[in-house]
This record gives sequence, structure tokens and C-alpha cells, in this order.
Amino acid sequence: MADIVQLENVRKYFPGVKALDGVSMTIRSGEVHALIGENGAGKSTLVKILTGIHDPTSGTILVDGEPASFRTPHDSQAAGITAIHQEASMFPNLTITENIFMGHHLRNRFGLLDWKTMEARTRELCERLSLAISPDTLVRDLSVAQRHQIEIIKALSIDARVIIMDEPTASLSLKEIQELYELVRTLREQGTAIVFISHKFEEIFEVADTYTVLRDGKYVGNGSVSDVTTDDLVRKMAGAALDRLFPERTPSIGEVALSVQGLTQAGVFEDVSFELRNGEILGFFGLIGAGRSELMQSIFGVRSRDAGSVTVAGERLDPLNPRKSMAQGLAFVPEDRQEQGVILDMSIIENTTLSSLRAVSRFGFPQKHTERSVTEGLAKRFSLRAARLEQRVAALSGGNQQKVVLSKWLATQPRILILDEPTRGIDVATKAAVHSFVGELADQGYAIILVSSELHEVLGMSDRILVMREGRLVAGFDSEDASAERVLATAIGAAAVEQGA
Amino acid sequence: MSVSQRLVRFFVRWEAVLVVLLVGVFVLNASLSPFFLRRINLLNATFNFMERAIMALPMMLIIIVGEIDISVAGTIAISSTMMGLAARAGAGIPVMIAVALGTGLLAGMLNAFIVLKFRVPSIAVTIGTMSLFRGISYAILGNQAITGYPIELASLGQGYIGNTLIPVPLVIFAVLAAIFGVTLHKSSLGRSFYAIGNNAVAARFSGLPVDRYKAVLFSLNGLVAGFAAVLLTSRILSTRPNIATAWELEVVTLVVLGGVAITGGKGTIFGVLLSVFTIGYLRFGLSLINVPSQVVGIITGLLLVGAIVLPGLFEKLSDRMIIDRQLLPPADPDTDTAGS
Amino acid sequence: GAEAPAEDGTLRIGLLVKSLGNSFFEAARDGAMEAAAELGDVEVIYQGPSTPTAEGQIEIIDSLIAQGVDGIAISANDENALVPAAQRAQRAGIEVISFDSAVAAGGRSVHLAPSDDELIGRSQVQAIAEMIDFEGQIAILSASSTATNQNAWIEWMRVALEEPEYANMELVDVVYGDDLSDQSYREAVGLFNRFPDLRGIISPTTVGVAATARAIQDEGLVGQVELTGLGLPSEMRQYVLDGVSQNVALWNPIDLGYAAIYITYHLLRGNVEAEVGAVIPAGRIGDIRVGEGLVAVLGEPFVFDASNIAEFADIY
Amino acid sequence: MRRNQSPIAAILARREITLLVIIVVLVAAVGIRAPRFLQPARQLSILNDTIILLMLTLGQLAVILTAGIDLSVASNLAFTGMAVAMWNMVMPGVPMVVLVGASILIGASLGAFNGVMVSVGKVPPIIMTLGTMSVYRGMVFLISGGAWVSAHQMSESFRGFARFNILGLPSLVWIGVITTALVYVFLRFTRSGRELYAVGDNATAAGFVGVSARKAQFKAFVLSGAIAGLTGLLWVSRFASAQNDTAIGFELETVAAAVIGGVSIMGGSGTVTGVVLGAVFLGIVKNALTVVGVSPFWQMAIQGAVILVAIVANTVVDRRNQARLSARRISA
Ligand SMILES: Nc1ncnc2c1ncn2[C@@H]1O[C@H](COP(=O)(O)OP(=O)(O)OP(=O)(O)O)[C@@H](O)[C@H]1O
Ligand SMILES: Nc1ncnc2c1ncn2[C@@H]1O[C@H](COP(=O)(O)OP(=O)(O)OP(=O)(O)O)[C@@H](O)[C@H]1O
Ligand SMILES: [Mg+2]
Ligand SMILES: [Mg+2]
Repeated sequence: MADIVQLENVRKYFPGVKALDGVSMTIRSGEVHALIGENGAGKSTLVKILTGIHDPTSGTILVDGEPASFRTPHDSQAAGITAIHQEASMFPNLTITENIFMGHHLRNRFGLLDWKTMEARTRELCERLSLAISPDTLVRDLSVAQRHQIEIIKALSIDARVIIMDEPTASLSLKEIQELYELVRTLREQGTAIVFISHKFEEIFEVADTYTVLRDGKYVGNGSVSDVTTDDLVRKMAGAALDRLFPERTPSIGEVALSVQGLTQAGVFEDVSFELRNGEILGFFGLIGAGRSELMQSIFGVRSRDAGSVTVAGERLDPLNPRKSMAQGLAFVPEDRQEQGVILDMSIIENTTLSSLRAVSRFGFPQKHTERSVTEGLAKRFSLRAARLEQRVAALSGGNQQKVVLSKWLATQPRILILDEPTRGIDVATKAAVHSFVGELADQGYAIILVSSELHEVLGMSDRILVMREGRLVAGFDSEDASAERVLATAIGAAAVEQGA
Repeated sequence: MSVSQRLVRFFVRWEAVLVVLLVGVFVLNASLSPFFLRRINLLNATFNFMERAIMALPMMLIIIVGEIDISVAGTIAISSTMMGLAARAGAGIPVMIAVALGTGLLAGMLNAFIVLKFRVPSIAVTIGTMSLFRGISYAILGNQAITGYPIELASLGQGYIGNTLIPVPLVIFAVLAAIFGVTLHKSSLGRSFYAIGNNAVAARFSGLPVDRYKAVLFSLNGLVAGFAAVLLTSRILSTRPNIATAWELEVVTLVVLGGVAITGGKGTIFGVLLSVFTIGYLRFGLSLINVPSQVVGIITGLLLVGAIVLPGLFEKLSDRMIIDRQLLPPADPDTDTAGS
Repeated sequence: GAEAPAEDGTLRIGLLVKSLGNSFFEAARDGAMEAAAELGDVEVIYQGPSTPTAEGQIEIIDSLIAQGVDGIAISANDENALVPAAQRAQRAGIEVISFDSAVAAGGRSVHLAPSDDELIGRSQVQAIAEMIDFEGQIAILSASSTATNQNAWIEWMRVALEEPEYANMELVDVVYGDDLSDQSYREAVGLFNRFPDLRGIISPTTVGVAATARAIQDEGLVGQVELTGLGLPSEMRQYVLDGVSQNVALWNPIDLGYAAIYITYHLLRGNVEAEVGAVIPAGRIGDIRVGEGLVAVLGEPFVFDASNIAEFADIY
Repeated sequence: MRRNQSPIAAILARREITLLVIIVVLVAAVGIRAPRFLQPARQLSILNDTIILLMLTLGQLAVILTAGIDLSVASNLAFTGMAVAMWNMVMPGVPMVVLVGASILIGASLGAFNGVMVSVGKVPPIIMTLGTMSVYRGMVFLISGGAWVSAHQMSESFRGFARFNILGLPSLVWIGVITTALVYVFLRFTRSGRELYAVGDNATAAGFVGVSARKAQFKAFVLSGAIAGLTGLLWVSRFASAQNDTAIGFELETVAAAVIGGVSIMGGSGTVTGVVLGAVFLGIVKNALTVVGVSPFWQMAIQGAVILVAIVANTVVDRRNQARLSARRISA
């Protein structure tokens, strides 16, 4: 196991923020190195420094023992380093081939692009990941999971010695995650170094060999994964131990709060009926692409529907009318926080009060102090990590952005909460905070739908679990008789389970 | 913060640059022409750019929500034409105004309908309706002009408030600017516009009626264009289909020079006000010393570009200063973040 | 009315043209400068908008008012739209006349017409008739449909065509090239397409007539489609010598600018009153008579043909 | 997915096809009214009339692909046209090759100025080119002193440059074809060309793979400027007259042609084929109106309406295809 890359005392300062403040780390071949830390600890920033996107403010990077400077992504690619970034980094209007080869297109002897060879290479790589798609498919026509696979293929296409994966599993479901683990192990055996960033500890224990912990941009420690427990890691990350990930509750289920009857959008979800009760946490599980998000969007009224009805307290909600839904006490935390959740260029305060403007306004004019106090309260509740509340949300780390979205919806004082992947991409401490908070809300009589692709979360939180597959509700479980195996089996489909067994 | 830092910080703000520009324009013009600073001239000069200034107000909102309307000048033409037809038919001034406003409103609603119903980018749609609206004026009027508007109409577009020297259009603009400014910067509506311009999807997912607001803004833009048509018609007391030719890009220029991001989500009324008067008085001043119009074009063009480059330069400078400061041994970590 | 001249006695006269960057008006400016040099106590301010719009001209009138000029001579983009601004100038004591393209009667004292509208219309028809032996289809390619002087001439052409000697000629269409080369060219080609038997085109506009000549040449219709119109000799020289057009007419823009300054000057100095029948001396051109409607006519359009166009092409 | 789509459906799903169908219908309709319109000679003349718009729109395509816009093309055209015409007037002996080279160079420099300010100065493209639209237009006036350059002041070869015949087609058409082919190769077969797409589609992602948005924007503006310069020479030669308001207002026409041709105004998507069809469509509409003998007063309104219909039809068909694709995802 040779040292490939060494970082020594690397700093990165943005105006007003010390994203990295003296980080050292060694990346070795044939090793999976987990990089962990709370939201905003500086993980993604480190990735960007390693891939030539950001210049470090100070510090040295050694490649094979020699000092190196990565001024552009080309430099780091030349050094054999590539990354799967946390943010979407695809070209939706370009083909798969093009997405893979952008930045290092192959050329023929006339200096013109050699599309034939590139397509052949793409086909080859796709087959390696058993992805049966034509290389000239546009990426915008791919599912989220497929896109992720293309990202991985992209990393493989430049025979990298170091592959960095920044939360690669955040929008993958179990099957794909298992495939990813396989791939990581294969790569490791071939001598590739992997840097693996994740907020999910079970993943880290599953694939990683060593770890490095960052806290507030500072290096906190490293070691071998086999020597530590989850608690150790949490303590290192947060500086304190974590009680428990899921809250202890004794649910008291009340009246029907929300009733969905025969909801259909052709080709997306079909004939979905269920009821949600006050005080209940209703988990929705399914593989990615099962149609849960679309169903929730339709219930809330931001997506059209072809048939069916949604009723709250005897009142029917109209399609494409989120205002009416909100008036009936609905709140909806969407899954894609950057696209659907936050307004990146607006401040934390403005984001927080966006859905409850009327409540913080007098005669249609928002009142500054009201807005501030509302936001302050919520920020405290979620331990939001921000310099100031007037700060742009864009400058927050992913997890902190998610907290802002949660705050926004709590500010509307809802009675029914639809949470679509509410903890995606947020660190374990915050995740626990969100969980306990969701639990509290349920105990106070709120009705909650929790959509998650994390089986543990659904199992740990829900009073009842509904499983969706290919746009249909296929099963329901009470929390007592829900087991990981059974829920997963129905989500994948019996045939697949038998095959896998 | 040191004085130099504070200075640099100040100039990062677009409006600050515009203030300097406006002052510069005044100083320059006053030194070049003895006629410039006469109050009557300063007031009268506004007649010539108030219609465009008024158009810049709703256009600013449209651009802030991330859309654009290239058809404004065409809307002015069709509104003036309809108003002229009403006048020909013997309508009184209130009816004429109502017809112009109604026509503008309809034109704006048509834009809104096509943009929102078919989800076509507004720049594409309004390039089409630009020809359509003006084309309808040509189809109606052909080579005819409408004249013979009642002379009382003149009191609107070329009149003064009572016995003062204050032009009526200037006052109308001031009132409208105040309304638009308060709405944009103080009301929840304005907040929503910024949100929509920054991220329309997230705004919709936050429960804002995005399409309805956009429809209202397009219609409002048409309505105000109808009103601009009334003012312009009353100023020149005649209508031809080529009225207000090429104003669309001039109005857009006013808005973007005012610091409104063409991509939406950013901009202030103050910036647009400054830009209106900077360009207006620059042109007036240069014409007082009889600079050829084309050269005036060159100067305003360079001004437009310069006004954008400068704040960017200052911003870079200020960022560098802040980072430099951070690189010094951190004396007090708290002030470090709070100071930004 | 004549206002007291500026302190040093020099009169400042604005020559406001349709747009800057137009060869025709550049020549008029040269004439104006010539007149100013002769008169000695006149300063000419040559101005115009960058595109030919009424709004742009109004802006300039207002600036001329603000800087207190003594007189303004305007070639109007829109006869009506300029009236309120011109009246403002008059109220400020400025002598306003129009030349080339009129401001409507309420907004100026004298209008200096390059030539009589009727004469222009009739002579154009006569010219094309001679080229096509008084027989066949003709069309008119004008500037923009909103140009008032164009429309006046076209009206007279229609009237003239009623005469018995033109009985075998048929005016098939009037089209507009908006004084843009490409649009005029396209309209000309459109005429050839629509009327395969077309014999002649009258294009009473400098941009249009040159573009039409080019189109006739490109389409190989020289000799088959005849062309006349109002054209600058410099623009048309090539085509007249190539035989695309036997002749075109135009007045001398230099004289136009020259006379406009003389008229404004004498009105300002109070040497003459702006009234029908007044006779205004205009330097080398001689006396100009103010006729009905306070319109003074400069003269007859001058006809350029292969024998003389080269000589004038170097002048304007 | 593409793979389980029938070949015909795949063809129909291409946005260009909608436009092609619209064009064919339009030509047929005009042909019924005015059969002469269908003669090859007429079609050739329309093509000839469309080349300059087509070439400018190709430059516009490059800029729009990077999510920019170039409103200065028409002014650039006018300036370069005036500059080379004046050079020719003063030195009629200078060979045309030199003038062609000069026109490309002048145009490219004006484009490069846009490019530098946009990429380094961070001026938004629409603002930059709104500014240079009037700056370059003003510069025409400055160098010409307001006068025109007329046919007789141009050399024989200069006047004939845009229309001498090669293999039965005027040189203008050949130049248009060659430019189109070159731009096609550039956009399809060079890294720089593909990078325009990348930058416009997702600038962040482009940065991640080392594609510089600045360089791409700069190149696009230089290309657009170079083409505008060349068309300046062609325009002036074609009409044998260099004027101050040459091609005034043409900038929006190039944007319209691009948009009709299915180029996404948001950047990242658009093809040379689409642009060709978009420009040809506009060319046909303009010429058809003069041929059919629509009242000149109605022309502008009809043109506007037809453009609207084309844009809407194009977008709606495209969207329907997209929707079909996503519906298939679930069932697949
Ligand atoms: N371009 C930038 N400008 C200013 N500040 C930034 C920028 N990028 C990141 N930061 C700040 O740097 C810090 C580290 O952010 P980073 O994205 O590296 O966190 P992270 O560890 O990846 O968090 P997460 O787990 O939420 O993804 C944060 O406080 C963030 O706000
Ligand atoms: N198979 C697919 N192909 C293409 N796009 C998809 C596909 N599945 C989902 N999407 C899109 O990707 C976005 C992310 O959705 P996600 O991957 O979470 O799956 P989903 O269909 O929303 O259902 P679920 O929430 O059950 O996973 C959705 O908004 C959807 O429009
Ligand atoms: Mg991160
Ligand atoms: Mg989902």
C-alpha cells in the first residue's frame, strides 16, 4: 500500500469562512478511506481542492512524495485523481458518451473527435456496470440512479488511481448501493485508492478501511475503521456523544387527517389510496423511481394528477393548488433541496419565512423583527450552523440547507407534514435531531408522512409502513410486523428476492 | 474595518457606482454647457425619457422574476393605434385612455397566455409578439397617421403641474416608482418576486403562485405600456405605426444598467431610478453640446459596460482584502465571521 | 418672429435632419456650411438622431431649445409628431422652418420643398413612360409607408397615371422597402416574381432605387425592367452607366441645405416676413418665392443620365 | 429510452422534423398561390437571400450555446462592411483575399472585445452586447463621417464578390455552405466546440471536468464576431453600398432564427441543422410574403404570427416527446 497523495496542513478560506483550517491526510493505494464530519465540516471543499477546482489558501499537496499543484481539474486528472461530486455534475442535454468524455474527448489523427471509439468505450464501460442503455441516450432522459452510475463510469473512464466519492449513495437505493459496494471492493483490489464520504455509518463500516474526521474545517483525527465504534466516530465528529438515532415514542393515533383515494397520474403512479391519522408517522418505502416523490408532489398540489382525490378534514384539495393544501395545514419538504427546497441567493431569514409570509406580515408587508425572531427560534431548534441569519443560503453546507427547508415548513405551523427524504445528506447528529423532532411533532398530534430510501430510518421512525413499487402501493406493514427483509422484499418484488436468496 | 476597506465595500454595491456616475454626468455636463444646470432645462429634459422610464418599472419586475418582454414597443404602437381609432370615432379623452390601457392589458395578457400555457421562453414569444403587435398597427393604419387629437390631451404628456414648471409625466413617474419600489422592497409580493426569479421551482414548491404572479406581471407590463402609449401620444399628438420604434432594447438597457440581473432574482428600484436619470441626463447633456447621436450611442454603450465591470473589480478587491486579513494570525475568531 | 440675436451677433441655426449618417443629408450639411461661410454671422449646428425617428428628433429639438438657438431648419421624420415640439421652440422665440420633408403647417413658418410634389410625381411617371414606350405594367418601390413626402409623390403619380397618354400603363403595386437595402432588394425581387411582365419600377427614394438597380442587375433583367426614381448620383452612377437605369432624378441636396440656412437667416434678421408671396434672396441660387401654404419650392428635380451623372457623382 | 423506440418515432422525436414539416407546408401553400415560387431559380434566390441571416445565426448559435447572447452582430456587420468598403475605395488594388481576411479579422476583434469583457470582466453577455451594439454602430459613423460608400467607388471585383458564379451557384451561397460545414465540424468534431455545449448546459459540471467557461465564452464570441465580419463584407458587396444603418435591427432576427431552429435560449442545446432550418424558415416567410402579394401593411403582422406559431409548435412537440419518454420510464 503505497502513499499516493498526502495533504499537509491544507487551509482554504472563503470570504468570511474558514472552510478548511489545517487538514492533513494520506491517501494510499488499495485502501478505502472514509472522510467524515458534520455538515459544513469541509469535506466537499477538500474534494474540490484535490480535484483542482479550488486553490488551497495555504498548505502542500504531495503526489508520490513530490509537491504538486492542482490549478485545474486537468492537473489532478493527470495525477490520476478523479471525483464523483456531491452536486449534480452532469450535462443533461448531452449524451452519455459525451458526459463521460467531456474534458478529455478522444481525437483521431486529424485532431477531430473520434466518436466511434468513444461510443465503443462507453458501451464497454456500461457493460462492465451491467447498464443496458444506448450510449447516445441523453442524460436528461435517465433516472437518478442511472445518472449516478454514469458518474461512476465517468470516474472509471480515466483509469484513476484515486477516486473520490462525495456522498455517492445519497440518492441510490439499496440495490444500487450494494452494487456500488461491490464496485468499490473491486477497485480496491485493483489497487485504486478510494476516498469515501458519507453520513451513513453502516456504510463506512461496510466498505472503509481507514477514516479521517474533520470538525469545523479542522483535522480531528484518523485511524483504522476496525478500531472504532460508531459512538467513537460520533464523538470525534460532534465533540459529544449521541444518545440515540431514533426517538423512543409511544404513539397515540387519532382521527383520520388525510385521505387519498385512487390517486393516479398515468405512467407515474396508479390508483394509490391510503389514510393518514393524527399522531401517526406513516413511512413510505420503495426503491428509487418507485414514484413516491411524484405521489407526494401530487398530494401537495405541485404536480398534476389524472384521477383520484385528496381529502383533509372533509375538504377536498384541488390539484395544482398548493395554497389550498397549505391552508388545510399541509407542509411538504421536497427531496431535492437545491432545486425544489431553497432559494440559494436569498438569506436564511427570507428562506425561512417564504412559505409563511402572510403570518409575518402586516398589511402585506413582512415585519423584520417578527421574521427574525421566527427564524432565530427555528435555527436554534435545528442547531443551524451559520455565520449570520442574513447570510445567503448558498454559502451553507448541504445539510444546513436542508435544515433551512425544514424550518421554512415548520414556520407555516402545519398539522400534516410530508417529508420526502428529510435527512438526505445531513450529518448524523442533525439526523438524530430531526428524528427526535419528527417524533415530538407526532406526539403532539401532527400527522406525518415520512418518505425515505433509508430502510433503517423508515423502520426506526414509522408507526406504519407503506411500500411502493413501480407507481403502485404494494404492501402495508404495522411497525410490529415490519422487518427489514419483508419490507425490502416487497419493494424489490418477490421474484427478485427469490433470485437474490 | 479600515476606511479603505469600508470605501471598497461601498463601491461593491452597484447603486454606489451609479450614484458616482450620475454625479459625474452632472459635473461633466455642467462644466461643458452653461445651459445644463438651468432648472427649467433639467425639468423639461425629462419629457423625452419619461415614457421609457415608466416602462422600465414593470419591466424591472418582469426581469426580476426571470422573464423578459421584448414586445413593449410593439404594445405601445398598438395601444396608441387603438386609442387613435377611438379618437377618430369621436371618443372623449377618458374613453381614449381606457382603450389604450385596455389594449395594452390585452397584449400583455396574450404574452402571459402564450408564455405560461405553452411554456415557451418569454424572449422567444415576445420577439414574435413584437412584430405581431406593431404589425397590427401597420395593418390598421397603413400609410395613414392619426392626428387631430383634442388639444386637452396634451396636458398629460406635455403638460405641467398647475403653474409650476414640473412636468406631469415626471410626477406620474415618481408616483409609480414609489408604488413599485415599496411593493418590490417592502411587501411580501416583492419578496415573492425575488424568490421566483432566483428559483422558480423552489418558489412553486414553497406554495407561491408562480404562474399567477408571472401572468399578473406580463399583464401589468402591457397595461403600463398602454399608459406609456397614452403619454407618448399626448406628447406628440399623433399616431403612426412606427411610433416608439426600437424602444424595447432601450427599456431593457435602463433596467439592466440599473443593476437588475438579466437572469432574475436581483435588482433594486433605486438602481433603476439612478440608471434612468443617468442615461437621460447623459443624453441630454451631450446633445446640449451637440455631440452627434451616434457618438452619444458609443458613450452610453461604454457606460453600460463600464458600470458593470467596476463593481466587479471592487468586489474582487474587497474579497482579497478580507482574505488577506484572515491570513493574519486570527486575533479573535468571533469577529472574524461576524465582520463579513 | 425674429428674436434678438446672440450677444456677439452670431445667429445659431440648428439644421436638424432625419438621421445622421445619410449621404443625402451630409451633402445638405455641406450646403448649409457654405451658406454660413458666405453669411459670416451664422453658426450651423448639424444634428439628427442616429435612426430616423420622430422621437429622436423631438429630443434634439428640446435640446436646441434649451441651448437657446435662434433658428431650426428641420427635415421631419413625421410631419405631425414634431408639431408640438416645434411649437415649443416657436414659443421660445425660435424661428422654425422645415426643408426637404415638411413639418405640418402649425409647427413651422416656411417650408422649403425641394421641388413641387406634383411636379415630382408627374415627372417620375413621365420618365418611366418614356423608358417603356408608354406601355406595360409598372410598380412603385417606396421607402417606409409612414414617409409623408413619399406618400404625397405617390398620390401625384396615381393622379398622373389617369392621363390618357398613360392609358396603356398599369400601376400594379406599391411596395415599401423601409429604406433598408435588404428589404428594398427583397421587395424588388418579389415584384419581379409576382409580375413576370413588369416593365418598369419607380423608386422615389435613394436607398430603394439603388437596391432595386442591384436587384435588376442580379436577376439579369437589365433592359427588360426599366428603373427610374430619386437617387443620389453617387449611389446611382454605376447603374446608370451600366444601363440598369436610363436616368434618375434628384434635386441638389447641397442647394437644399444652402437655401434652408439663407431662408432661416433672413427670417431671423427680419429682412423678410414669413408670408405668402415673400421673396427671399438665397445667395448664389437667387430669389426664392414663398407660395401657397408658406411653401417655397427650390426648383425642378435635376435629371441624371449617362451623360452627366459621373460629373455629379463626385459632389453628392 | 431510445433503445425501445421505433426508428420512425426516434426520427419524429427530433425537434428539427417539426420545423421541416412546417417549412414544407409553408412552401406548398405559397406554391399553390404563386406557382412561380416553386421554380428552382426562385428557391435559389431565396437561399441567396437567406445566407447572410444563416451565417449570422450560426455565430449566434455558438454564443447562445454557452448561455449567452450576441446583440452586437448587426452592428459588427455594419462596421466591418464599412471598414472594408472604405479600404477598397481608397486602395482599389488590394486583392479580395486580403479584404476577406481583413473582414474576418476585424469582425473577430470586435467579437473578442465582447468575449474578453464577458469572460474576464464578468459582464453578462446581454448587457455587454447591448452596449457594443450601439458602440459598434456609432463607430461606423465615426469612420465613415456619415457618408456612404457607393457602387461606383467599389472595385469591380469587390462589387462582384458576393455573386460570381461557381458551378451554377452564386459565390454567396458557396460561402454560406462552407461556413455552415465548418461550423458543423467545429461544433461536432472539436473539443472546443463540444465545450460550448458543456458550459451552457451546466457550467459547474464543466468546471469539475476542467472545461473553462471563460475560454468557451471567449471562443464563441470570437466565432460570432468573425462570421459577422465576413457577412459585413458579403452584405456590402451584395448590395454594392455601405451605409451607416446597414442591417439595423438584424440582431433580433438572428435570435429569432435560432429560437425557431430549436436552440435553447438557456444554453447547452441547439444544432446546426436546426439553425439552418430556422434561418431558411424566416427567409421563406419574408420572401413568400413579397411573392404572394400580401398587402405590404399586413406583412409584419403575418410574419410575427407565423414566427409565434412556429416557436410554439416547436416547443409543444418537443415537450410532448419528452413526456412520452418519461411515461415510458415507469412502464419500461
Ligand atoms: N464557494 C464557497 N464560498 C463560501 N463559503 C463556502 C463555499 N463553499 C463552501 N463554503 C463553506 O465552507 C464550509 C465547508 O463546506 P463543505 O461544503 O466543504 O462542507 P461539507 O463538509 O461537504 O458538508 P456537507 O456534509 O453538508 O456536504 C461551509 O461552512 C460552507 O458554508
Ligand atoms: N426512472 C426514472 N427515470 C427518469 N427520471 C426519474 C425516474 N425516477 C425518478 N425520476 C425523476 O427523478 C427525480 C428524483 O426522484 P427519485 O429518484 O427519488 O424517484 P421518484 O420516482 O421520485 O420516487 P421515489 O421517491 O420513490 O424514489 C424525480 O423528480 C423524478 O422526476
Ligand atoms: Mg459536502
Ligand atoms: Mg424520491
